[in-house]
Amino acid sequence: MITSTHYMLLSAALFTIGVVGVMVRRNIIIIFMSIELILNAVNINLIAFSAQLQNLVGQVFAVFVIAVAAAEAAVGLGIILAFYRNKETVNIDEMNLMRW
Amino acid sequence: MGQAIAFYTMAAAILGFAVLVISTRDTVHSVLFLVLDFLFVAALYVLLNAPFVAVIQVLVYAGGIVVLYLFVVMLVNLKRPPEAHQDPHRRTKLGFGMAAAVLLEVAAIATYTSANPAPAIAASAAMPVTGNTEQVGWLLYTSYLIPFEIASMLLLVAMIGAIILAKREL
Amino acid sequence: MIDGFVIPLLKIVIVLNATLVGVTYMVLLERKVIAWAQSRLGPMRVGPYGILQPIADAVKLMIKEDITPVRADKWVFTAAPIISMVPALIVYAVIPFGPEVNLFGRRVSLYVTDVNVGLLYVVSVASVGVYGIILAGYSSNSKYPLLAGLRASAQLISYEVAVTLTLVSVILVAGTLSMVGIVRAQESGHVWFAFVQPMAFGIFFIGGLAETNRAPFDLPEAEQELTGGFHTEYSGMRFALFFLAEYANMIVVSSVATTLFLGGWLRPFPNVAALGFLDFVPVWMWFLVKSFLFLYVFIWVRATLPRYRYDQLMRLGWKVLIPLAILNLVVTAVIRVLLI
Amino acid sequence: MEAQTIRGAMFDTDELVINMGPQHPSTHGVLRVVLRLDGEKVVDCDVVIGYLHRGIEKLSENRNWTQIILLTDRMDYVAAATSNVGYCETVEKLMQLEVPRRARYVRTILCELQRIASHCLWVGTHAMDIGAMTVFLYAFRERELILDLFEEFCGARLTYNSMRIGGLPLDIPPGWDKKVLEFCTIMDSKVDEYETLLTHNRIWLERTKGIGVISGEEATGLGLCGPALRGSGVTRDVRKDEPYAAYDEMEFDVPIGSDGDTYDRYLVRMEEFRQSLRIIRQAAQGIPEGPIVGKVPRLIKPAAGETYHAIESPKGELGFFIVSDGKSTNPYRFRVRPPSFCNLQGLRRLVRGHLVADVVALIGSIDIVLGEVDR
Repeated sequence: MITSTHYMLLSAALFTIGVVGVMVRRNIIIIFMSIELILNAVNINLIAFSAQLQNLVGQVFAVFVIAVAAAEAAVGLGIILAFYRNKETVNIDEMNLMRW
Repeated sequence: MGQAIAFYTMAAAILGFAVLVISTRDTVHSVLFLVLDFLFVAALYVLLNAPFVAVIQVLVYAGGIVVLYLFVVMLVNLKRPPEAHQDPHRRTKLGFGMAAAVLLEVAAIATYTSANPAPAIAASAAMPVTGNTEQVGWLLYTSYLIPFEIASMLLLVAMIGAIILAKREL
Repeated sequence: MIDGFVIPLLKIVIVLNATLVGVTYMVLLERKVIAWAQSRLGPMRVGPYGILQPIADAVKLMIKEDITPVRADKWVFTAAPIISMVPALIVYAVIPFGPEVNLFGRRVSLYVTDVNVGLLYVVSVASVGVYGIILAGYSSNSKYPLLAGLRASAQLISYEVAVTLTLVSVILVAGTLSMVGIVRAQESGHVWFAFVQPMAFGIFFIGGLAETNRAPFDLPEAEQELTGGFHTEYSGMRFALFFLAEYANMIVVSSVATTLFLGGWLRPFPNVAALGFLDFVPVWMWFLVKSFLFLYVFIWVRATLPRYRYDQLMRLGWKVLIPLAILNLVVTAVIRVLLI
Repeated sequence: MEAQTIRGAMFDTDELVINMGPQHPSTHGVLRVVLRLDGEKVVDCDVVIGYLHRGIEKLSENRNWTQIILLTDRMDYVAAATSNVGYCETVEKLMQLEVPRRARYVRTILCELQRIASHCLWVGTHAMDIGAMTVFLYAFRERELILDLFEEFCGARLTYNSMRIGGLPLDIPPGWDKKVLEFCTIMDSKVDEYETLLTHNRIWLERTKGIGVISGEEATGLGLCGPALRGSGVTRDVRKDEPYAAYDEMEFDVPIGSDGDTYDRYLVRMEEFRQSLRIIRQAAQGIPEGPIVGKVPRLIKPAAGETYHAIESPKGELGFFIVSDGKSTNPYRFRVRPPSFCNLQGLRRLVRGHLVADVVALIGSIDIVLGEVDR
């Protein structure tokens, strides 16, 4: 029998993978993708609870999360591209200047 | 039974692809695994009676956001071969330490809930309100109108910001 | 057991096979129609009037050497044609070829499934199709495919916006996202939506041409500029998959247009009783005939018009079609609110 | 060509260098254009030629005067008879030979038929490059009729070897002039057909108007000739300015453009179709009786001297410069001024600042034949 606990465990595991990705990798694009994984973990949680509580608010919030993720990706990738054009690197450890 | 099989398959796929996303060396492959991961998450939403969110997941995430990622990766990979982006991992200990902490917490939840099992998620037939597009839309435009408008403002700002960042001269 | 498992499976098999056969014959149709437009005969050698040509083509493509460039990204290079083929095929799951009919003493619906987010499903699956083109362009490790891949993705994403906006205005009129529901709405409204939403119909048609990379918007594969575009480096069966995907997409676009704007399986003038004799034609025939008309126009356009330039195409999409689609949407919404 | 970095206001981007050709579907043979792109915009280009070089000029210095006619066939192979006429007239000028009037009339007809055939090929490929595929087959259908006429006249369909020094190799077959007139009637409506498909087509206008604009002075300075020059509004046509064959007896107009863009060059050539038909009608109706070869010595051996003579080939001014030492039976020096080569010089100037898609439109608009460029 699949309960909401299963979904929570799945969500937690996905979240963990995302966190590991953020901490371990140096490529900023991979870090961004890890953040997307984290957001997805949150969404799984929201939808699972929505299903369990018979309440659609969870789904509404999942839609908001997706909208925020879209905004984040647009601006974030714009910054990465701008940075890359000037510094020729995507290594996050080399991104240590506030301006150039 | 069928639901359990579906859940475990999808969960395995989601986690497996997620691991591949953060561990693959070639960034383009990473992006591809991310798409697959999102598609399986969408399938999971269908399982949870949320077809609207599932379709939005595919449309916005797989069809929109990840295409953006792919664009950026392609532009970045063009100048230098992918090998040039490989470098030693950083903060490995910290990362895995945090992961261990989260897993510990998860284990605590698991032991707690195994003692007090949560009610099973009802099958679709038992749900009075399914993940119905109309109902989600109704909620969005009534109770959550202000958050909805804020979200649209956020998207507008993001759009303008992205254009300013990417355009050569204004 | 039979209703729950065997019949859906049977339907899937039939739809997939019919699609693939339809796609191969679509190629023949295109060659024939263009040949007639150009005062030629087209394929005539294989079978009477060349009707076995698709089989010969398929055999040729299958036994051809499958080349992978040395510096190509092998996995992605192999996956790209599959990625572009699969979305084109799975869209057929929600396309209604007809209503429920009695077949061998059983109620059978002439569609694989009817989900209540049908139209959104079509849009979202179509949006995944762009990956095939981008990845093909990227993984070939060659400049022409790369340029074409970038062009193609920009083109598809831009025109998707316009097309989706027109779909929203149709949804407003129909009041449902289900494909079957949209046809039913046209039946109860006694009018095809092409007459209710003529502007949406026009924009959908132009956007459909652009989304399927057809002339005059065939820039991603413009032979004269980019030497074949994103599939320059492909050969054999992998090239054939791209080819099939393009034609399958054409059939998808015409099927969706038929469903949304031309009343799907309904006969012409469904409310005029005097034309009742037309009901002798089976419902799915009407669907096929309407889709065929669409496809014919697609081919006709290709034989007639020159190609747009990249910047002109983008200008048309962003500065003409999208504002028009938004205008159409707003007007539709206002009228709908006022009327109800 | 090296890629350079473009300095922008906020970001720098790298240029992309791509090779167009020598194996590219729309470089009309073996032209290679190295493009330096900023995004899709052409920053600069290098035209690389020589892939079809056969040394016709040097080869001619080791052939006797009659054998060279055969080599001129291989230069502009879509208008071989024009090259034949150009060469023969140059030698005639060198030898001061009188060509009978009948031969001159037939030469005029052949030259103009070749102009139509060449323009048919041009309108077909030009439209094909811009994506209108049907015009190509329509134009080739009519070109076929011209090839049939040539086949009847000299037995060949592509490399005619259709001239002799001092006149024609054979008289025209009986009834040939009637067939030419019939062809003119057919062609009249066909030119209108091409124009229906293209001239007022909005996509065609968008693709050709304002593309590759070049002023009259600049075009003259670059040495452009033929329709490419007349499109910029310069009235220069060898047929009018220095009449040869029977053009001095013909009545025709020289169409010129006003803006000097691709569309004007297109309009000029379309009008040339009509003017050519007009000339062919006059010539075919008025072919005089008489001999077809003038008084040509058995052994062709011009006296020592040099001469330059130009004719208006479909592509522009086709000139031959020949030096004879008066002793041997072959030219001492043989040099061709090929219109395609001179027009190709303008390509670099034309494509700068335009997009990749315009490059193919511009290559089509200057109408080159690589056989003539490389010789």
